[in-house]
Amino acid sequence: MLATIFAAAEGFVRPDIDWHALAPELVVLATFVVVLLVDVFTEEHSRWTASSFAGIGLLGAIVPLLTLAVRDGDPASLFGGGFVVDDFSLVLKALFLVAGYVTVLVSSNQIAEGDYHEGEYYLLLLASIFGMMTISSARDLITIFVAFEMLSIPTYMLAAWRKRAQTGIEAGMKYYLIGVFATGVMLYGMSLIYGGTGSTLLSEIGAHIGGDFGQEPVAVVGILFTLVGFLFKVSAVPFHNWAPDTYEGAPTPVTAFLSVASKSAGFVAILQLVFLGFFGRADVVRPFMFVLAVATMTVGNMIALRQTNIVRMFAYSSVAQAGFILVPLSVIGAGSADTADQILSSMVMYLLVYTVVNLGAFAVIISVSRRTGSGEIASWGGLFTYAPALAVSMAVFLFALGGIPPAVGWFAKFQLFTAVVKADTTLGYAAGVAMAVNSVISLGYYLGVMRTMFMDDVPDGDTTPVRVPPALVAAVGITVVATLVVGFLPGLVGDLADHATFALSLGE
Amino acid sequence: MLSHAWLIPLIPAISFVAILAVGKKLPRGGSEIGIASVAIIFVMSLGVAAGWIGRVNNPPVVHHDTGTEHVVEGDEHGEEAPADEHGEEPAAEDEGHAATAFEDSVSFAAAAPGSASAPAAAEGEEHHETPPVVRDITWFDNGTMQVKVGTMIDGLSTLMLVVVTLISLLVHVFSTDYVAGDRRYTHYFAFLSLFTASMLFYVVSSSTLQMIVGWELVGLCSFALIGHWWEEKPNSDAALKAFLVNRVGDIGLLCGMIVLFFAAGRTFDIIQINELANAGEIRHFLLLVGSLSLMTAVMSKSGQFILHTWLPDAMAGPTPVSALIHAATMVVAGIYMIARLYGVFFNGLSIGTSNINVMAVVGAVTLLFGGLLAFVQNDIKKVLAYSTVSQLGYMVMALGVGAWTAGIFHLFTHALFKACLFLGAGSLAHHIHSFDMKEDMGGLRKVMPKTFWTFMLGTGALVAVPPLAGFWSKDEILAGAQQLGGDGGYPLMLIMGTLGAAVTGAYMTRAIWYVFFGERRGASATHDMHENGPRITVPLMILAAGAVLAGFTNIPKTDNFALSWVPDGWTLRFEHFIEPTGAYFPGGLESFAHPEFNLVLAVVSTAVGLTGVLLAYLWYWKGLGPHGLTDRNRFARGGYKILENKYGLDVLYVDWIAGATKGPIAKAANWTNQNVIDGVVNLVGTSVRKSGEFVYRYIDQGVVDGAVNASGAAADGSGEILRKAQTGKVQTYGAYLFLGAAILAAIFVIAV
Amino acid sequence: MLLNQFLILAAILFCTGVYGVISRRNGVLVLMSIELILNSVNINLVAFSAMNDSISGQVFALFVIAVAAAEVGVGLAIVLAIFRNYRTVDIDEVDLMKG
Amino acid sequence: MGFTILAEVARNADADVLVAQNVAFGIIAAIMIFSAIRVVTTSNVVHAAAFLVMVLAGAAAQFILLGAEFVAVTQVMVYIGAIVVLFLFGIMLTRAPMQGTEKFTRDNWKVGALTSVVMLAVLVFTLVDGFGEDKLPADLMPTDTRVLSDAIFSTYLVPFEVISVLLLSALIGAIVIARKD
Repeated sequence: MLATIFAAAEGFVRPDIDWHALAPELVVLATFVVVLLVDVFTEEHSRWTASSFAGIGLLGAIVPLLTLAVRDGDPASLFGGGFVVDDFSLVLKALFLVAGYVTVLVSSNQIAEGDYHEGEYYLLLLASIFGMMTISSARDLITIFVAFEMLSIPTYMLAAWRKRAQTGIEAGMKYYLIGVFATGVMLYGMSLIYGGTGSTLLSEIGAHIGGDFGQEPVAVVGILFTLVGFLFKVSAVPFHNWAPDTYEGAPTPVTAFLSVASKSAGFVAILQLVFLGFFGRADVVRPFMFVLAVATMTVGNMIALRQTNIVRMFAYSSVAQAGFILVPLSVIGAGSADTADQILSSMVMYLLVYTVVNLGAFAVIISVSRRTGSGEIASWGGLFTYAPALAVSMAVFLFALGGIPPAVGWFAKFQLFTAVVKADTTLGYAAGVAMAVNSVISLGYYLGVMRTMFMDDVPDGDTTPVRVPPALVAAVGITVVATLVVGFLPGLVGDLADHATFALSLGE
Repeated sequence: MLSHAWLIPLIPAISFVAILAVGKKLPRGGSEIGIASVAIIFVMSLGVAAGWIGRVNNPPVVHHDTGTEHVVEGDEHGEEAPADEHGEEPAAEDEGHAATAFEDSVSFAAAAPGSASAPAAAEGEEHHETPPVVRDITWFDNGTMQVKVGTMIDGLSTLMLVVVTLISLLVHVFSTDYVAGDRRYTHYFAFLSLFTASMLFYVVSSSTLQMIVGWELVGLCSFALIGHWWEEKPNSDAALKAFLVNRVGDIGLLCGMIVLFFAAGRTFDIIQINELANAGEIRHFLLLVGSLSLMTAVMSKSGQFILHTWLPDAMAGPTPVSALIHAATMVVAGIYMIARLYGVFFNGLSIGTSNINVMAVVGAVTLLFGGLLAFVQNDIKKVLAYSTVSQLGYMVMALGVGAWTAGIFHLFTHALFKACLFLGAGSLAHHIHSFDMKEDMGGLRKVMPKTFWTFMLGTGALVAVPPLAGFWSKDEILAGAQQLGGDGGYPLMLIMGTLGAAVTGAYMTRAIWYVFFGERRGASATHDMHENGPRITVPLMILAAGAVLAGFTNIPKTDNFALSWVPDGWTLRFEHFIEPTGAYFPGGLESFAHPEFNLVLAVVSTAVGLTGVLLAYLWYWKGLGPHGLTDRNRFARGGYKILENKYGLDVLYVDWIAGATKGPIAKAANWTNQNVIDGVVNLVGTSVRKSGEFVYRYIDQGVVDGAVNASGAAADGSGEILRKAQTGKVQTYGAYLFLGAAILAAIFVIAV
Repeated sequence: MLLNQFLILAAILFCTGVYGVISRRNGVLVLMSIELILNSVNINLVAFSAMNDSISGQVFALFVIAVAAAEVGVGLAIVLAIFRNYRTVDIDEVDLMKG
Repeated sequence: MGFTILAEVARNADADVLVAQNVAFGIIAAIMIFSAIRVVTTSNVVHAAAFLVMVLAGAAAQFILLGAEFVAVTQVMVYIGAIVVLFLFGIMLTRAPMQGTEKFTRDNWKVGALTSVVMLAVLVFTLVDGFGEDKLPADLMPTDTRVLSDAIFSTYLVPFEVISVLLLSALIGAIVIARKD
């Protein structure tokens, strides 16, 4: 019926749709609908099925992803170039799906046992993941903006999911308000960019930014304001303040999700904008990112040293980690063309690694807090004596975050270093030094946690073993194995990250 | 065996897992697995050594650019016959065959330098080119670079394999008695295994990236072992301190390795990096930056002044672990890295042509300061720890002046006698659980004779009493400082090294006095002291034997009458087998400069060392304080050359002015003798103590620790200020956001 | 008409909104200030659309309006929940978590 | 409606009309700015909502001046028809005092003022610098709504579909958050 309407519409060109390329998103969307129906048509006591459906759906979406990965031919470019399915987007979609799946795993017990709305929880989670998948293919300001809202708005509500607790709703409120403020700034910037270039397509914007328009101050304001919206998402200083408060107040599985998936989505958008849109003014982006990266690492680490609550400490740690990821952008556009490739692949690599490791750490935190019921680091004392597996897993994650071999983090950091050194610029070396100093500082608090786990006494002397539900065991197991295996064989992920290049060539 | 060296780190790694998995269920708590695995790899290391010796004696044919075949000459005078069939030339083909079966590559990095220069016959020793056996597989390949991991066996790594496995084996055996009944007995052995595995993984590295990983693993394991008794806060503090100080050096390591990576055209291959550095194909500036960065890493890992502070604190760990750390593993990792990447350091720091350079200075300062510090410690383990610092200083200095073989030779001898001393200290403290020499020891020589004698031999070797091991290696280092480098050698290093010998003698004598002589005090008086069982004493005896004999592996080859009777086949065996040949080592086929034996120097340095012993002997055995002036006068008369000179002056004074005013001047001379010279002697004695204490209290504990603490506090403080900015009010956050965006935009609009 | 007259009007609205979101205590008033910001963006977009003779700006503005509706819905729900928990809509007093 | 006629008149004449357009713009802009400032300063919540309506309506009028009629209509329907009503519900449900008794401005409003002044300075400087004397096309015709819909249903199909999911999930989530249970 629609077809006849379309046919009747004069001058309307029916878009050519490559259904295969859209399949991963469609699978997630179908899962969304299924979970919605399950939520509507089941009784309260069988709402848990929602989590199973969500998990299966997320894993199922990997199938079309794989078929797309092995598909021959050029990357699919749909809707006039606004939606591109290239290797970059495939790698990141896989990342989001896996992160989403692990989030479902760590959520299932927490959400089922707490006084939460269960079905809607997974619904919003799926909606957010849907947004993330869309944003990794989006090559158009409007699509980026809408996908960005798609992934953000559900997380605002998820952050407020502990709505009966004052801190719970406070977390949601802060996240929401800062998010909307940042959206405002971002939109203003986007409007300036659109105004100057007359297009919302990143490829065309890239061409204009590289041309005359790019040299005007208004373009600089446009670029910076646009990036602010995403820098808020990755919690870069000075747009980071929401993170600790929200992380502390939100349900811990949501915190895990925010600290990895949501943050990665922010980075994905930044990468796309910077590489495809704003590459022509790399000379502006470089110092800007340098300032932010150094400030973010330093501030995050400094405050993290002072934290006594583990979730809050991890919040600042993830602020600092965001700073690390930003570091290579401080040499963007410098050096040769393969420097740009190196920057891109090192950042993607770090995102992959960081996502797995941080999710694992949060899975442990959730497992432990089921027992201790407290977020204070002191309550972790002597964890090793009664939950050795959890303590050792946590140690692995902490090592990975601190960049100590053989856990995978060292390799990721090494890649970042290589990227900045390769560019051979003063700013790059300065950023490298700042990064090195900061990675030492960060050990201060990572090792502090280790010391508590291994060396302190059990606070209440209660050393009955921790009972960890199977879903959490799976989450910890998957992440810890990934952390170690990739740590020993970094080539596994290195390849993936190397292939994660944009279909569009850089700097056009 | 040479190309199967990868098994050597693997076995203890497996043992680590096995002990963790099943150790608790075994009758001996997993220690049997550890000992068995280390014994196996020790035997395997001997096999590697035999193979290597065979390979040096019958080097594989190397084709040079000119196409001429290098004539293979068997060295008939080999100390040990090539026992292992794998090591010989045909084995190369075997290995190649095995390698293809594994689908990886075996390359004998056939160093073929452009020059087909004939081996220079310096010192009469021919240097055949014996390429190292490299076997590696691609670890990962990320498009722009290919990183390999594998084993590289040459003399240096062979030596390290033997030393590490030997010490580790003895430490394992020793530990079964020493930590018996410990509640983390199984964990302890598991980590010993892992520690050994990491160190072995590190020493067989074929790429710098692998070295980084091994280096970090070693640090990690030492962290776990130093903090073995973490229940006591100082122990866990010490572990953390060790770890954090080492991380400072790790930045240097990372920076240095990355610089080298790019400087050498994107490669991690050790041989390639060295070859390029030697061939002058890397800009000198880059080499300098690289070697300075790596030097930071060495300073932290090998406890060089000013990053040595963690090392004495690391005594908090169980004593066998200290022995392992100090003799064979952790701290020599830095020395090993210098030796391994010697092409970089040698060219980067211009070692061959300068009279002073960073590495030599760091080493020299460390050896003197370390020794002074050892002088004021009351804890026997801390004496030994500072002694290690000082001895590592010797090694770094040796490498810094270009005496590669001497440095590594000292590493080898030091490993034996220092392990002996540490285990001896463990043996002493096994019953009383105290290491305080002043409070809890004394007069132990009668009750623990085996410990006493082995300790004495270890001390003798450390103090460089001829002909014990330390004498030979220290003498070679000093000869290196005298003769190598640019014109005039390294005079400053020579002086400081010689002074260091005196200090060494003094502090060890003092330690011996407190521990073995005098009255039994404190815990040792109240305890029923008796000699320990064979699991403790036998390792001690083996190590003591090593401390006596190890020096003979590198008897200098000289025409000097003192040693000219030694047959050629017995001299310089160590240098012959251990020192690398080929383009990846400075000098390449051309002979690398070696110092010659210098009898005067040997005698003088030994005399200086023994003077230290004597001074301390007189100081402690004969006592001070209440004795009258004449006593001290005799003390002065007995020992000091400087005093004799004074007397000479005295005589001169008297003779010159004899005829004129005999009386008053003679009285004055006498007064001078009584007061000034005694004063000088006193001053020397006390000022050594004072400066030691000063350095310890103010520089070591004050400045360095203070700086560490202050930077920590500064970080904390700024953290606190930044934390205040987190007001909890969302609109304040909003203000930061908008203001941040506006100000950044303003700055960039104006500036860009 | 000059392009800039619209743009500067939008800039003034934007900055007024910024002042509002930072300075107002009442949650609902903060949400209203956010609407000012979003509206200024819309004016920009439509003005540029006219200037560049391209349709994308208007499409963009429509999407912004739709998203704004969703955001206000969520925002009001959160303000309502705040009111339930704290018995006030003064978001300045919602500062349990800090530091 | 009045604005539409005004704009129509403005378009049909030449030079004089340009003046008329500018006059219209000036009047509307003045009203908008005044209302916007009242929105952020008034101490009566309902008045604030009313002033917000003025701003939103003014924006719609500007859209018409710019020839974007469909956007203007949407603006009126969505903003004034839905969002402002939501605000009024919000005001009632939170039982916010209508005026006076409560402080409506934070103590550190000066920070806000500073921020907005700095921001305004930056923006105005760059806008004047960037778009200086650029004139809008004199013959601005109302945009054909069909062109708009064609664009949405072809080029911007993905965001359109995404936003439908977005509205649905925002709806569901908002209900969960706001529900009293």
